[in-house]
Amino acid sequence: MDFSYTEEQTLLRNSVAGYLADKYGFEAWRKFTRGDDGRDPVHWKQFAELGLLAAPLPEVYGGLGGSVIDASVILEEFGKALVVEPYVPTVIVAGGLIARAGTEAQNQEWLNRIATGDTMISFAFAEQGGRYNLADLQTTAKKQGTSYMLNGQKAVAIAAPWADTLLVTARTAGGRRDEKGVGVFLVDKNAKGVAARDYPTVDGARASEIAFENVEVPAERLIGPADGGFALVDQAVDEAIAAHCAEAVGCMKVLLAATVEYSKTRKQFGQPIGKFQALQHRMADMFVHVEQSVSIALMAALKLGGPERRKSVSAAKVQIGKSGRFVGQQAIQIHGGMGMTDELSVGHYFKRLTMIDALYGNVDHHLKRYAAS
Amino acid sequence: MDFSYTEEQTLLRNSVAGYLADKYGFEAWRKFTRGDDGRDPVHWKQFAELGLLAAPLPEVYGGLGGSVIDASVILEEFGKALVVEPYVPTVIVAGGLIARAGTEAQNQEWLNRIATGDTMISFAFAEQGGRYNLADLQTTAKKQGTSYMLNGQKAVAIAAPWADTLLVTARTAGGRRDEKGVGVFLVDKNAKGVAARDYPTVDGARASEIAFENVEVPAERLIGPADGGFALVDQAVDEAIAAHCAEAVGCMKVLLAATVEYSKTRKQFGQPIGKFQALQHRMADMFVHVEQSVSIALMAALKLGGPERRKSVSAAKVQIGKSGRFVGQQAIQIHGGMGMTDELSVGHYFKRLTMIDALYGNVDHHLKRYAAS
Amino acid sequence: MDLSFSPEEEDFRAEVRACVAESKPKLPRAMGAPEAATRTRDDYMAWHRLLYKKGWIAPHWPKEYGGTGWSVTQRYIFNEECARAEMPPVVIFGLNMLGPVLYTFGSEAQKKRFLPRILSGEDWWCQGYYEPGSGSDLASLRLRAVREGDHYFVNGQKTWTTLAQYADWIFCLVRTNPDVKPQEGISFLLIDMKSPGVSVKPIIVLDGAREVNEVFFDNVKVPADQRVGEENKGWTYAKFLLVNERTGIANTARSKQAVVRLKEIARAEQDDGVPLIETPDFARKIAELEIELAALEFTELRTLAAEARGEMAGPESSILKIRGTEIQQRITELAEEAVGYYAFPYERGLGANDYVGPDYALGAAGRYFNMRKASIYGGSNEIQRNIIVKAVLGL
Amino acid sequence: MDLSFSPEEEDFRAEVRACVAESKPKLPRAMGAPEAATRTRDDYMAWHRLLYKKGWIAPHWPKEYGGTGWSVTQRYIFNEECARAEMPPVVIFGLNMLGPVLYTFGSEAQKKRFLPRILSGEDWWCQGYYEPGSGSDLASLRLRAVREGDHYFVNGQKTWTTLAQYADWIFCLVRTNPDVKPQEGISFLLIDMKSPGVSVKPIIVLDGAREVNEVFFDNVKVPADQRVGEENKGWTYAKFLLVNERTGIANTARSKQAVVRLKEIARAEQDDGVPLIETPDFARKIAELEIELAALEFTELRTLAAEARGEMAGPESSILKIRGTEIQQRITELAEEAVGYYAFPYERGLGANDYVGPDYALGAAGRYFNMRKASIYGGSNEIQRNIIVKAVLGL
Repeated sequence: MDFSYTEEQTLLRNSVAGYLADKYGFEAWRKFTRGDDGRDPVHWKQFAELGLLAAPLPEVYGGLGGSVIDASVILEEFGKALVVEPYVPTVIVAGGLIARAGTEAQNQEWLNRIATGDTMISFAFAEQGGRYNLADLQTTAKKQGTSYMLNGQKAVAIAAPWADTLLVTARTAGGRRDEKGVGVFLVDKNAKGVAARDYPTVDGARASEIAFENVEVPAERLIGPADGGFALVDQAVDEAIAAHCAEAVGCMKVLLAATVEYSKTRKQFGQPIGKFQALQHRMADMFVHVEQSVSIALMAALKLGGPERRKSVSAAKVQIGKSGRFVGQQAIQIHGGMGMTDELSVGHYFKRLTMIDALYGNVDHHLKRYAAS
Repeated sequence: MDFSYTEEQTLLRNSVAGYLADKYGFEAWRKFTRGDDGRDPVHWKQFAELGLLAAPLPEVYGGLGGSVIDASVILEEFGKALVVEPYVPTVIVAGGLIARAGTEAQNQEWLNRIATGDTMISFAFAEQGGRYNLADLQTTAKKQGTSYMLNGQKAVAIAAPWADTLLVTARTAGGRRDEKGVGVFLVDKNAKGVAARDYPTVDGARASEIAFENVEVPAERLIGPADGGFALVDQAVDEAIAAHCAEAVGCMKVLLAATVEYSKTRKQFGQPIGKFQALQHRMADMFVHVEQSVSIALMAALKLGGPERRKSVSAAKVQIGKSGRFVGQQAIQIHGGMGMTDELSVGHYFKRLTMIDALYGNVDHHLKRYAAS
Repeated sequence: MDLSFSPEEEDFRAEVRACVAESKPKLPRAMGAPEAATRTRDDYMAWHRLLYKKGWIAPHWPKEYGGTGWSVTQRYIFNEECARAEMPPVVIFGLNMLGPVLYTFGSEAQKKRFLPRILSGEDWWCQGYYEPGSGSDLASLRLRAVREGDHYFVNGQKTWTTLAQYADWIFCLVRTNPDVKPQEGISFLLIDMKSPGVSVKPIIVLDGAREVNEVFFDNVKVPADQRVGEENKGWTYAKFLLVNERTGIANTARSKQAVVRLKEIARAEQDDGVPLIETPDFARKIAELEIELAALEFTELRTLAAEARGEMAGPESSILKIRGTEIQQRITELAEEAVGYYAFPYERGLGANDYVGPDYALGAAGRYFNMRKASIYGGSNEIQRNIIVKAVLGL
Repeated sequence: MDLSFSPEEEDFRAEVRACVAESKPKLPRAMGAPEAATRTRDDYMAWHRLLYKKGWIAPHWPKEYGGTGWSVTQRYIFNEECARAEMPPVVIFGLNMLGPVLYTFGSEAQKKRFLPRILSGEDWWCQGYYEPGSGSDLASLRLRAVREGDHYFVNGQKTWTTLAQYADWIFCLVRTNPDVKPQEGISFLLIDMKSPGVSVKPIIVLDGAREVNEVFFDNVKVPADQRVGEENKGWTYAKFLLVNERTGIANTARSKQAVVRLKEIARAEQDDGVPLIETPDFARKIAELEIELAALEFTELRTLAAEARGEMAGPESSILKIRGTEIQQRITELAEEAVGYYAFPYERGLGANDYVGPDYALGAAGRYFNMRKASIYGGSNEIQRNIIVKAVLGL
């Protein structure tokens, strides 16, 4: 057993943190998330240059062959800076899925493109009415010759307005909620029949509702077996959850530090509010939540490759969902009116934590999955 | 709408409280609950003399025709004094059930005996494996001529060691959990074939495991229809729950007052612990719990006769179960080591509240029943 | 004790229900909760004007000042019916906050001048209590008012001023004596928002709404006869107003209706093909919420009954604030949770009346974010606990 | 980072498991949790003696004093295996509390005299820290020790002394100087319980157990060479002991096994014919508990890893106390809940080894009541929060 970060991981953390502190400050974030595009394209390129997009990908395809812990290190820092770029959909979900199930040609093409920042991929898996069941699909992909014909709608495809490519789950066979009969496709965002309705999200990113009407997808854009995509998606989503747990830890650490700091300067009744024991103990409880979240995020990452993957990922999602709500709500409460304003970063971390809870299944969903696995 | 106690109710409260303060103090309680008998027989007689046993019973049969609020008033005071006598099983459950469903002869005989304190009745309804389902009965009652033959076991019949009579639920027809086929019988505790194993309970009372082996019960001891007893029991238990909710309110009020008082005198770090804001706010939360419990106990009592009986009784049992745990646990925590001792009353109220939660269905049971009604 | 309504009270309920049903179509547009964040001044005032015409605008004012003279039970029924029909809330700053202060402590001239215009809705009032340095510690306020002849000259700032953008007038706590104990140097001034030197700057809150504002005073000249009561005695009137505010704050009637809405969402939303409301976890959460709310409703009724017996609202009413706001927050939190991925869209980015996903999801996340304020404003829930600690528990 | 165990570590686990399996039948009787409340001195010592013979009695002591020299991972494995087999806990007062103080601060003579007898179990130690007036505020202690020549004369009282009825010796914090700041006048004395003037009075706790005691000192004569370290510097040694105590207190291995037991109850108990463990509400509660416990286990592992890197246990370890005890309390609470009506019987009223109802229900309520102590003793959870507030958050 070993719980130490390698020297490389410490360097990686410092490099990401340094870049973000320098170029991705809150005021800059406020500005570009409100701009027309909702982001500053320079960052994605810089992430590529810093090797972040390549970090967890296999070396033979342009990656750096890093571990899941490397991804956690990156994501925790991304959480601290409220990074809106689709690192998880592109690198963790699509990258991981392609590396695991792609053909040699697919790996060559796509992993290199991901590693160099040459593509941005949105993961279009959710559907209205499907809630958190990854197999609850009404979008269909019908084999026609050497292509698949895609029809249906996808909900809340995060980062789709920025993406050139969509990673789409669709039903190739079976009934609405069957796990068998799920296929995974890389779809050109500009393909004929793809219609997107773009909008901002409450946590500062962008997303789209996407309609597919007789979209022709070449068979070489199918990743993995035509009707055996569910297990692939299930695993990729677990890896995404572990990554978002690290991100949430980053958010929580910022909130705790900001709240403690604020409580030292904000005065009421002639003394800093950090001197009031009721608030002190609440901040101690925030600290306990943060530390427990750090621990369980670590557990989920370390067990990703083992037989307890589903159980430990669900455990982490539950703990982080609860802790994120507690830490977020208390951070606002202790900040008082200031915590309610759009101007301070506190509320934005709170909103991001709320959205992380909603992403890939909330506390209740993962409690059930935990109990069942 | 009217939320005032009548003058009679105020007099009743004063009379009960006065008697208990005088004769039923904690030191006396400690002594007689540890004695061989576990109680002091004088109190039951005095309850009769004070008219408490007659209070909610119909006037024509020796009762005082009081309302459910009268019963709440009595039980709240009983809760404050940790009264162990089986008022609820005898007066509320058996008295209420007989008054509602008994024949003229049964009413004449039993209600008069209850009102005068001439009988003490234990309600033997629970069975091992049946948990909180009142219809989950393996005890059987088979009609044989003019009698019923009773066979089976009853679990945790509270106050049975003191009782002369048992109110027993048994299956007269149907399958194990059928609501139809439940009969209710008054069984002589000394009847042939009744075997009791007596023991103390953690909250200072006494109870028995009871076995019935071919016990012959005359048909005139059947209350209500032979296979239609479930609705009777269901209603009587709801009335018992409303009464125990009032009792729990009494327990909680004592705990809050004792904790506040203790926190004013107990010093740590040079000041009374009641000056520490973390404890202050916890006591404020205890106060909120107590007041919410008062409110919902009142609601349950006032709605007992109406169409929302089951829903509001379950609501009260849930709220009181949760609040009882919170108030009890915090009372001990704030008392520190002293709260853990058998010598102080605090722990005994905590234990009584815990047992009230277990009685007639705990929080989870009543949450489900609430959602289903 | 008795829970039933008299035939007269049932008649009254029918009358209110009819009035509400008749009025609702006359309102400019649907005024349900989802649209709250984008209401205009006219949206707010439409229902106010109808109530005013009917003579029902001030249920809690004494009859002599234009109140209805209703019993506590009638007011309870009125609130219930308005909430059930999701009528817009009536703006409380003039009616519930300032009004009682004026008819209790104001001069005859002030009563004559201001009360009728509060009732009619001609004057929109806002509340000038909080300042950047004084939140829960209200008495530390610093907005300075210096008397010169028949006028005060006011300099400084207020903040968290709700809907100041629509206001004609502001009632302000100002510091008239900085050299005494904080509570002893405060006065209560009425200031015309159109006075030279008054400026308003929006504060955008978490859901993107402009609900609160900063209000700046740059040498604003205020006639001395716009001071309520005595100079330096403003703290008394301020506290009177705060206790009054607390009693209405449980909001149980509104919360009951919000739970109805929440259950509609939970019936529509599917989890593995099962309505969310039928899944054990969500069913349990709704049941727990309803039970807390039922207890709170009876706590409120007990308070009202005490009021009907002529007892003043005491510090116990802090419970209503604490549990009332916790319940409101919980309702919005569960709605946010219920809509799943449709918590993500930020509707303001889509333009007015436009949204994606199922219509019931509209605004669910925003309301959850926005409602975090409830445990902060009106005396934070920590302050309410302090009140219980001191005034009830005697610690 | 790596979660896997090396082959050597796996071998070690096998060795521990074999030892445990071999030892268990030699213990005087079943020592599972239900019987804990009625354990005799011999019950406790039987396992101690076997471990002593094996050389495993002091995993955390340095080798030179008789410790095992195990790595942090080995200690983790050892704890896991003992907990899984429900071996009785080893009494910690001598081994975990006094031992490290003695080998860190004691004189050579003290080390020679006392350490071997702690290891062998010949001396049973108890802890003389708390007094009626000083619970969480430990430094306010008043047990007076006055030096006369080569002796101290000790007068006063200790309380909450766990298992003092079995003790041969007590280590005491005593006041040797009442005229300075409380922390500066404390000394650390070792007192023979057979000394004239020492008397022990039981305190019965909520579940009826005699677990703690009052210890009275009436002019007890104590040789000065039984003082550890310097006079009036006892607070330093006391704090060292407390921090040491805190790291073991998470008890995750024991709690994991207790959850296994809880699940057995929940599988046996039927709710409408369905095993309780399969009902959504109880399943959820167990899942939530297991998840909290998993997080705590990793928090503990992180702490151990820091220790292995040579870092001292810091104030963060207060988390282990807070969550560890909350989890222990929750386990007992759920067991109490699970057994339904069989929480009522008070087994002590039935005589030894006798009970009613299903055997898994035995002691469930008592353990819930008893475990309320866990958030009070060893520095209450409020004190642990104060430690975090000051030492970690810097407030």
